[in-house]
Amino acid sequence: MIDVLYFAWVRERIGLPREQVETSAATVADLVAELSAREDRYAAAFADVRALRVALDQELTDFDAPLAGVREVAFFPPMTGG
Amino acid sequence: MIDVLYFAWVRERIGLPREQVETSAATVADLVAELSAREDRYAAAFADVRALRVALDQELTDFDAPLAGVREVAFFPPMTGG
Amino acid sequence: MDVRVQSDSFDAGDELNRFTARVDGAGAVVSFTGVVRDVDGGLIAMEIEHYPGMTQKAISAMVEQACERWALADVTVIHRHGRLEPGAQIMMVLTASRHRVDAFAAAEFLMDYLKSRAPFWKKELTRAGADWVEARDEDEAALKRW
Amino acid sequence: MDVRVQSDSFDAGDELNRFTARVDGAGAVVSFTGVVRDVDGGLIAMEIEHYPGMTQKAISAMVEQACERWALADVTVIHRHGRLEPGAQIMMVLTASRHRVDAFAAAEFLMDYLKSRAPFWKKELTRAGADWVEARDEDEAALKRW
Repeated sequence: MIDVLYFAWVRERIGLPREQVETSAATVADLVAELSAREDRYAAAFADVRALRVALDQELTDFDAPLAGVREVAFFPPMTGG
Repeated sequence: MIDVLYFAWVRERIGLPREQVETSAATVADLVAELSAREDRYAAAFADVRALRVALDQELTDFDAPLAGVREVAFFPPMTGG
Repeated sequence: MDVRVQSDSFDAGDELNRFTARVDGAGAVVSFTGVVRDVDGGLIAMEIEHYPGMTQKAISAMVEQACERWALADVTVIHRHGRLEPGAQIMMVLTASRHRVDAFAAAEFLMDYLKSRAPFWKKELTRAGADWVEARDEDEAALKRW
Repeated sequence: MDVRVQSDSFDAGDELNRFTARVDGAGAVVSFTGVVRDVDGGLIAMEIEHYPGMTQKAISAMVEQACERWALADVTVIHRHGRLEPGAQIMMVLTASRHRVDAFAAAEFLMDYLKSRAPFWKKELTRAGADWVEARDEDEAALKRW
């Protein structure tokens, strides 16, 4: 089980801020493919992963990063702080 | 008659903050030569003009600037504001 | 180092004075304050979402990087989240150093990183609706200079 | 534009708050505060001499240059003269802009020019005596980047 978090318009498009996911995905990209296959709202949110960022256990990383040992995955658009 | 002002160590070396000078010097350099010829304290203050700055009527300029029409000449070391 | 992520407002002047008193003798203190601005007219409020578990850690890591690169006496970063109206202060960065060049460079570095690498997202609420602020290419490009 | 040359102390926090309130909506406010620092230990006081007729004019000309180069909503420069003890605030520059890059650039530009082109001279008083602070080559060199 892995915690999956969504922020900003990713959260709005998917319709929830976080969920627990049972997955054997090896990488972030594999997890994205699994989620996208679930329902249209996921497919819409992940349609263009170049417009997204991902953090594993609260550290920014890439979509080809492995998920082994990871407890928390977060998906969000590019940040707009400051 | 021209007002001549001295600041910082130039003022201390010459021993006064300002004086009126009767001069027909054509340029700042000519005025420096006239003053240096007066007394040792002037010669000491003006020994190395590369270590000095000059302003005519409160605008920074060079030692070869003409004095025609100028009312106030100021000599001082490089500034150390901020 | 002092990193605060909060919904409460803060008093930028008080922060500057307390910071300056604390780094007594540092010589150079630089502050940056970001204010909600109503660029096109009609902004009702800005809503800032963040990633609670990550925000403090991400900002602290940026501050540590800055402290490795420049000779800093101290750094404070304050960043608000939640609903902010036009004129409200969003965030503040304070840097102190013996040298003005270091204090300026560190403040600019931190601002560039906060813009594009701290997990905050801004949404603008206008009478026409609500829109997520899009990241600007020039903000991403600004990171390349460091 | 607000340029003040004074012997009185000022409250940097108050100045920052009043400036930010005045430029409401500018988005980015940068401040630089210079503090008397006792680098080697033993500094009793700093004495700052200036050229009264020229100082205000010279600083105003620098601020005008900055306003031509960058999109600034407002600028304030405060510079003290006279006797200042360690920890005292010597000067402050405040810039406001819609863009953080402009606010930072203008503040750094003004600091570089104030250091080497505004008619102030610092003298350090220590138990060992009094010495004029010498201009640093790197301060002169800093002007070349503008």
